[in-house]
Amino acid sequence: MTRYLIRRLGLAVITLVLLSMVVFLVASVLPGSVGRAILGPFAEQQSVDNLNEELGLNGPVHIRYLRWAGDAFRGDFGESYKFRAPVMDFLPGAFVASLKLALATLVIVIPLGIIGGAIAAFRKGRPTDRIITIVGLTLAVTPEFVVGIVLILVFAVRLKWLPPGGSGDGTIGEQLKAIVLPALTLSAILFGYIARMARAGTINALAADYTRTATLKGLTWLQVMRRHVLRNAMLPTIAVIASQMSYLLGGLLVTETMFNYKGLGLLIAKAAEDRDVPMLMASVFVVGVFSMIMTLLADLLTAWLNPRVRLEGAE
Amino acid sequence: MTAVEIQTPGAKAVRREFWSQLLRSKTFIVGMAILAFWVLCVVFPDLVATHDPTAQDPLAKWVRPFNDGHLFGTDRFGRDVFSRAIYGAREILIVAPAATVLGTGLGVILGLTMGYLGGIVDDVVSRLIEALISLPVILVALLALTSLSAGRLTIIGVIGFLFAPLVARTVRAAVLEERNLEYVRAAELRSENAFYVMFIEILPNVFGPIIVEFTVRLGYAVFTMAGLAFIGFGSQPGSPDWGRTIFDERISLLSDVWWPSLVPALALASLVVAINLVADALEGVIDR
Amino acid sequence: AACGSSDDAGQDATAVDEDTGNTEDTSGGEDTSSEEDTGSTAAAALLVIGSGTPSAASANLDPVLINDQNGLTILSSVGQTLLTSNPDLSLSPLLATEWSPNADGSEWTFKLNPAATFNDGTPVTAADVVATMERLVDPDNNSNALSAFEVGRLSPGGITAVDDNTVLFRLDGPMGNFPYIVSSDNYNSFVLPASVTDTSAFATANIPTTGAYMIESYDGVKGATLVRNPNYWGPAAPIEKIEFQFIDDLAAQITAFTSGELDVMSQFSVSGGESLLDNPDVNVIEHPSTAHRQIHLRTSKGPFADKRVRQALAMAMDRGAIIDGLFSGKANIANDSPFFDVFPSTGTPVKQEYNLDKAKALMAEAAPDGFDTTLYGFGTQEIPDLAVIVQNAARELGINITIEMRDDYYDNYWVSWDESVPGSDIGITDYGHRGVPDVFLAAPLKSADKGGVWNGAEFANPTYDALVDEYSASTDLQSQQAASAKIQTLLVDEVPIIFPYNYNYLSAVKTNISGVVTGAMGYVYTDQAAKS
Amino acid sequence: MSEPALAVDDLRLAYVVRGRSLEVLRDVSLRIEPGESYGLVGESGCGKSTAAYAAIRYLPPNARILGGSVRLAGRDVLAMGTADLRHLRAETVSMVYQDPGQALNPTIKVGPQLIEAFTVLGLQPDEAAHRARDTLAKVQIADPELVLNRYPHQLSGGMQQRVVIAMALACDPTLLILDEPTTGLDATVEAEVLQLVRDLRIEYGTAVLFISHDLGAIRSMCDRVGVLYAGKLVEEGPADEVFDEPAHPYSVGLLRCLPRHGSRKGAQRLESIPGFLPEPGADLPTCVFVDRCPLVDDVCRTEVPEWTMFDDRSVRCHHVDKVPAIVHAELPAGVEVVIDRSTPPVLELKSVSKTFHQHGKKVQALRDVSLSLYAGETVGLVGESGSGKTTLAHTVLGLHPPDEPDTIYCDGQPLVATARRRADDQVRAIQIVFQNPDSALNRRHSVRRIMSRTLRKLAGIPRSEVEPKLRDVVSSVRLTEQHLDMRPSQLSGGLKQRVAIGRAFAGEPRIVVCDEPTSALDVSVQAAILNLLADLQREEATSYLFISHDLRVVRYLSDRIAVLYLGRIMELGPAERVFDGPHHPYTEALLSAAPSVEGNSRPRISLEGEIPSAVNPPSGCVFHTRCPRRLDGDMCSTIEPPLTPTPDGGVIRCHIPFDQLSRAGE
Ligand SMILES: Nc1ncnc2c1ncn2[C@@H]1O[C@H](COP(=O)(O)OP(=O)(O)OP(=O)(O)O)[C@@H](O)[C@H]1O
Ligand SMILES: Nc1ncnc2c1ncn2[C@@H]1O[C@H](COP(=O)(O)OP(=O)(O)OP(=O)(O)O)[C@@H](O)[C@H]1O
Ligand SMILES: [Mg+2]
Ligand SMILES: [Mg+2]
Repeated sequence: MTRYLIRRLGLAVITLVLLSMVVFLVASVLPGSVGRAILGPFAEQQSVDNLNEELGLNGPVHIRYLRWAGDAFRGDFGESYKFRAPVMDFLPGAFVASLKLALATLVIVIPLGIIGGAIAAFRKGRPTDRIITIVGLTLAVTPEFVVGIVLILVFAVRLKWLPPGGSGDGTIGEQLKAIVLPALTLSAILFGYIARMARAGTINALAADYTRTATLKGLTWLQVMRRHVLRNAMLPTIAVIASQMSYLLGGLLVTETMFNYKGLGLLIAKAAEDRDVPMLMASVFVVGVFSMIMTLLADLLTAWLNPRVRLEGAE
Repeated sequence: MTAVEIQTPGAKAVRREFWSQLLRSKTFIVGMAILAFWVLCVVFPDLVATHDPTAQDPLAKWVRPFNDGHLFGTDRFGRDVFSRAIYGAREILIVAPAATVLGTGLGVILGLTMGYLGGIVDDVVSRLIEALISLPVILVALLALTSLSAGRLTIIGVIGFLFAPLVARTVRAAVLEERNLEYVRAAELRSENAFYVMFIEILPNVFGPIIVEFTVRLGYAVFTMAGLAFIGFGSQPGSPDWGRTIFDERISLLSDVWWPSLVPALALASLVVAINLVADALEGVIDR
Repeated sequence: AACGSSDDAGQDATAVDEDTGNTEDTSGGEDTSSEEDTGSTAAAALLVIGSGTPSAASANLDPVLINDQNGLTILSSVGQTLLTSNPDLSLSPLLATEWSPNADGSEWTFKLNPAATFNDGTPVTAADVVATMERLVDPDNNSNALSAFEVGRLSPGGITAVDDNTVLFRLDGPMGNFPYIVSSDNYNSFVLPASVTDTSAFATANIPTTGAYMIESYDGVKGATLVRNPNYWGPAAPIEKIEFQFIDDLAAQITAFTSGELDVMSQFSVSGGESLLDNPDVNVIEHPSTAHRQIHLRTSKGPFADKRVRQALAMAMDRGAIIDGLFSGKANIANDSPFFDVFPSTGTPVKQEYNLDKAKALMAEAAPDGFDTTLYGFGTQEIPDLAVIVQNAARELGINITIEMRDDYYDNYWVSWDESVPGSDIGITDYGHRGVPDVFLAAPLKSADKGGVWNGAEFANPTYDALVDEYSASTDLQSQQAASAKIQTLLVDEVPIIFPYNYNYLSAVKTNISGVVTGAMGYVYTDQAAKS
Repeated sequence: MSEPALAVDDLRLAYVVRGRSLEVLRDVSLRIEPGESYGLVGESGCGKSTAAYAAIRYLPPNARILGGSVRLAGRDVLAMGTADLRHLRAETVSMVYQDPGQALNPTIKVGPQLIEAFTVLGLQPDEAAHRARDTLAKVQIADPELVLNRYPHQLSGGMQQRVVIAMALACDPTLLILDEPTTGLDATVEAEVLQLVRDLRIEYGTAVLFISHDLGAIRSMCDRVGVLYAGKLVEEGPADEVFDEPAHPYSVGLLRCLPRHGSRKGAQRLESIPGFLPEPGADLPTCVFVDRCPLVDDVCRTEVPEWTMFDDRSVRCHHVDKVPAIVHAELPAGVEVVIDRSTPPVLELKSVSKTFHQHGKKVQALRDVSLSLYAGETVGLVGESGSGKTTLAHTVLGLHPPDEPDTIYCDGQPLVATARRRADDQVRAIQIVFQNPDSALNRRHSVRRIMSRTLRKLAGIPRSEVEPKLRDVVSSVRLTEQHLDMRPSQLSGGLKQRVAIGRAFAGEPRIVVCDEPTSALDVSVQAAILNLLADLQREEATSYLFISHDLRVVRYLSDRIAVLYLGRIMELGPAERVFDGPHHPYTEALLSAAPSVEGNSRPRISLEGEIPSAVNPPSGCVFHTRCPRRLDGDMCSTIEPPLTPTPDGGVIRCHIPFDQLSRAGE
């Protein structure tokens, strides 16, 4: 495991560097005048030019990248053009808010997805299976903005049970209430994928020789499931959940905008709109790093659950 | 001794088997039927639509469905919701497949090269791919679309470019399995060059996963386009494009006017569901 | 001098009100509503206001840079200007009690209210006003008010403190509407202490202000909280705390409002806000405003260089239907000049006619085969919808319009700042409310070298430039109206810009809230707000 | 105690596939008495496994029992409730099947998995743990404690199978079902496992149902055998008798496919059963074997043969009397080719080594292998799994370079290390026939395409002239032109292998490497392929480097044999001598591990321990850790014996002098 860990972490570091390059390159392609975006349409051109000069937007790309990456390495993502304050004043708060939302989503969707998938697997080919699969597929392909607006309409506007999102501040109770609808929206999309994978994993595990061995030992159905099927069925599911992380984080963009939830997604949407390049780079980079870390954690978890990798470092 | 094993076991016509199996699959039939309907709408929208999708009628704002000759009612400009949904298929059904073809093409070339050549090429590109796919597609699309002009070609390029790593990963995995099979050794043993081995020997054998990946990506492309339209990119205001219309009209939901946004949402969902049904059916039939 | 005192201005405005037939529904006068409310509901502690996120320049609420309504909404409870521009376009005293011009209107004297103090208790003096104004007119500060002061003909060094309570503005020339330039119409002109040198971190810097509230906390992303100013020089505000929540998406704001999260929505548009209009739990405050859209048609080159094409397009637009469709009638037809009906100087408006046949005839002469063009704009509020309407109208004339709503509209498709910027043959620009038409007349229409800094139409007409100068120099209403009539006639004929409508300013307040006053600039005055 | 352990009566079973019911067991009846061991043989797909799973009613959801009964220790299995069935499985019957690696849960340690088999009997955890340890000792696991704490993947295949057997024995079952328990295991390990089962059966008195492709294993293991064909039992009787005097034409064919003891390619052709096993569900109204039977006549086509009983045996054939007279179809054909060793060898390996680098470790797959191959000669390569056979083949082919360049010579010229860089004639000179024809042929290309591309690339034939040449190649591997337009998936395994052979021969190679070319094939097909290889060699004077696990096959085809162990040649010599002795102790052990169908199997020489890892091979003689004839003192463990020439021109790597090595021959 140690060797696997070291290798995996080493690769992660390389990926991280590449990620920073990708983000920097894409962000530095942003044309349009940053100065004008900041000063607004009514400012004098001279002031705009001065500001552009002042912000150091005129150097060669690789120098600017190295400077940015070096600072970022020290946890300094520069100053937001928009707020004229360090990006790090905003990023952690937004990150934590998004993290809460992502966690809430996972807390809702993982058990539902896994249980749904497992049930579908046991009932393979029967109506229950069909219903779960079709519901999952339909939810997965309905855009989050459709699901979200329906949820808002029903639970916030009509029933007034829950607030239509919110800033994610306040008491725990308020925070929980505010998070429910956006989390449900994101869950709707992920449910199908997780259930599908859990179903496939369970079907594979059910068909595996070791399950036959367990059954032929005379274990009860429950014992077979608990000790032999579920654990093995979950291995591929974990990987899928991790692979959906990036998708989930992408979903934050629309969902947070719709629910006015003050997380990274909203920060990114705004930053792109304002051409707040430092903020944009930092937040997209953070999203990338976060999804990378989640993939890494999932890999490590899968590895750890899989004794082959844990003990031998085999792939 | 000659005529020993001339007869073949059942002499199955494999290709015919493939199609008959597909045609027997309900998911495939349903999916294809819906797809065919939308393709018809792209090619001959006027056959299906009942109204001019852009004609405004200030006197007929928000006509409820099944009234006044409007199948699904009208929107706030009095435009026919049904006809707009029909015309709205065009943009997405041209752009999404084009983007997917581009992404799949790039991804296949990349995946084949990585999988077959391996070594340092694979290592480097793999890292890059891992970096790229940890960035949500829609975020990068957002960045790229703000940077470049938000035209059709840009969208095709951006989505294609972003799908390439995902396709490449799938293709690479499939190629890794193929590459160790002996027919590849056999080709190498008659000094075939790498290009021949990759594209003539291996490619046809990873076609299954590629087709499945293509359909899955196509679904994602449609979805991504709708998402982009929703955050204000892609098509222009006034265009009947589904994502755009949902974005434009969703606010009327608050006035209890659900049809202008729900109809295109359902149209969108039906298309993505159809694509996924076909993908599922293909996955079940294609030998991996 | 017609504008000698506050009373005069007030009377003028009242006349306007009668002209347009608009009624004041909920707003009322500050003085009357305050007395009823203060006693009854002092206990209610918190008022939650929804507004959009301040733009980049406004992000720190820096009064020098602030350029959008969203930042302004907060500041309207925090800072104060010399005068208040009322919803009816009249002016009332605020930090200044009296104001008067010299004979030709090139010097204006303002008397300050001796009772006014900053929230640290120090009184507001003429020196503070001078410092504030000088900061705004200094070109090095990139102040957002520069263009307003250009129209107001105020230059650096033109402001002097006569004594502690008297400020003298020496203008570069006569300017009849100057008081509006230092009223709340010029939102950058909040008075700050003379000791303040750096305003760039205003939102968090605890800079003393004169308003009923002070900023307690501010987060450029989430919102702000304000607390009651304990040293407020006016009548104490009933509400203890005000919270602003930044919600950009109108749908999100409306749902937050209808589900009870918000007490006040600082502004909403009819398009999308229909559900609020007939909601019994909501008081909709409606003001006439001069906020409007301009559809500029490039006169220098391209298909619209032919006057007949411009006229045809203007005539093809059924403005009555547009107002009904986009605003449920909560807007007024405009006539292709910035002289909206609400402005007293408009006089009898010169109408642009809606005549499709004539439009087609004009097109048949000018461009019988029609043409293709692209309409650019910045896609906020109803602008995309307006674009669609223009597209539809143009189609009748054989003009095939492609719409492009772009975030870089103002960078690249509005005014050709230099040769590298493409500009646009036709584009839609949004303009906020102003109490007087001067800025609208100058910036988008005057020749480039005469101050036409926002001249997307590239309109260059010496006759027009001279007429505007004539208008600006007039200090009495009659001569203003005379100049106005000539300008209107010229613009309705030339049509460099289609002014389709000016729309009413709509705010929504929960029925259990009283005393909230909103202003078309984007103000939300909360000092007399109360909750029951 | 009169109840049979297993009694299957007239069992009919079908699988429902796409609405069609395909019968795969047709009136199967068999009886296994307590303590008896019963072998079930038959070609792949004839229904052996299905019968076994039906016995414990563990059937896939699409299986339908159409009739008959199954009684296990007197209890009707088919009528039982779920709970009873569970108890039955826990207490009365156990099963061991192929691929023990899959049979054990990879994520749980061996301990809990084994202990589970005891707790299910109602034992307390510590008692169960205790019993688990005992049982592991019974299956000859030296350090039970250690094994209990391992994960399955940390054990070798043999150890895994022992654990599975231990698990099966937990309940002291009345019946133990073994479905190909040793497929995939090395011959030496297989021998160990079979011996273990044999010993335990006697100790526990368990009845055994043993299913295997390996007729030798069946003979050595079983009291009685049943021959299954197309879901029907066609012959049954005491194992020795059935094998020695098969009474059904199918049994005869099955046995004659195998190279007989000591038979050689030059002396005798092999026989094969023509045709194919009927598809499941095929309509077989009369004798199931009609289509392939040499004795077929009208009676066979019209009447169902009933059981003919004699002695202790029963046969379903109308012509039992004629069976002994079935003639060997085509007897001696070959003329022994004389190999001319005076000319220079076509292929010469001079101290070839190959080291792989894996996770920073060095894997010595080949070490100082020297070998020469003459025109028309076959050198057989044998050795346990991992001994370096494939590596040697691939190095020769240029699929990966040897450690030192210029150690391999073809016709006296040094071979360029990798195939890509070789000149055309060098590439053409050396070709290969792979083990698995499925993966060796591109499944998306038609036979025509595969062949013509090879002809153009290897034989340099221009596109226009390919067509006639194609016909030659096709007929040389006994295919017809109609096969040209087929894809590999439309061909049977044997036909595919012919295509692969045709491809290898298309460029008229000097040397063809055959890496287990028949181990994926059924025995009857294997025979045909071996014949083909022998014919081609005779016609083209091609040299073979022939790799196989099956020693009988190697012996049949090879002129000389090289025995590899841990990448080193332990012995190289003429086939007869290497097989008959005197030989290296390792060779001796290998030979004794393979049970023979003829029954006269040699005394088994068991090898202790596991094959050492190629990462750090033992010091001295690499074989000393397992050598049954290790010399006293530390000579074997410290000094690597040199390759000593033998009188017959071979070499041997052993400290024991050559003349003393012939012990086994006594
Ligand atoms: N679940 C199933 N559904 C349909 N057909 C099946 C199923 N399982 C097995 N078969 C078919 O039934 C026939 C008998 O299969 P079975 O596994 O019993 O053969 P076998 O003699 O054990 O073969 P092998 O030696 O290859 O293990 C085969 O043709 C097989 O393809
Ligand atoms: N590409 C490789 N990388 C690392 N080690 C390898 C590689 N190929 C083979 N080996 C190792 O080299 C040794 C010899 O393997 P090889 O495949 O030649 O054995 P073999 O005799 O053909 O075995 P089998 O009978 O199982 O086919 C083994 O220890 C194997 O693990
Ligand atoms: Mg079997
Ligand atoms: Mg091998």
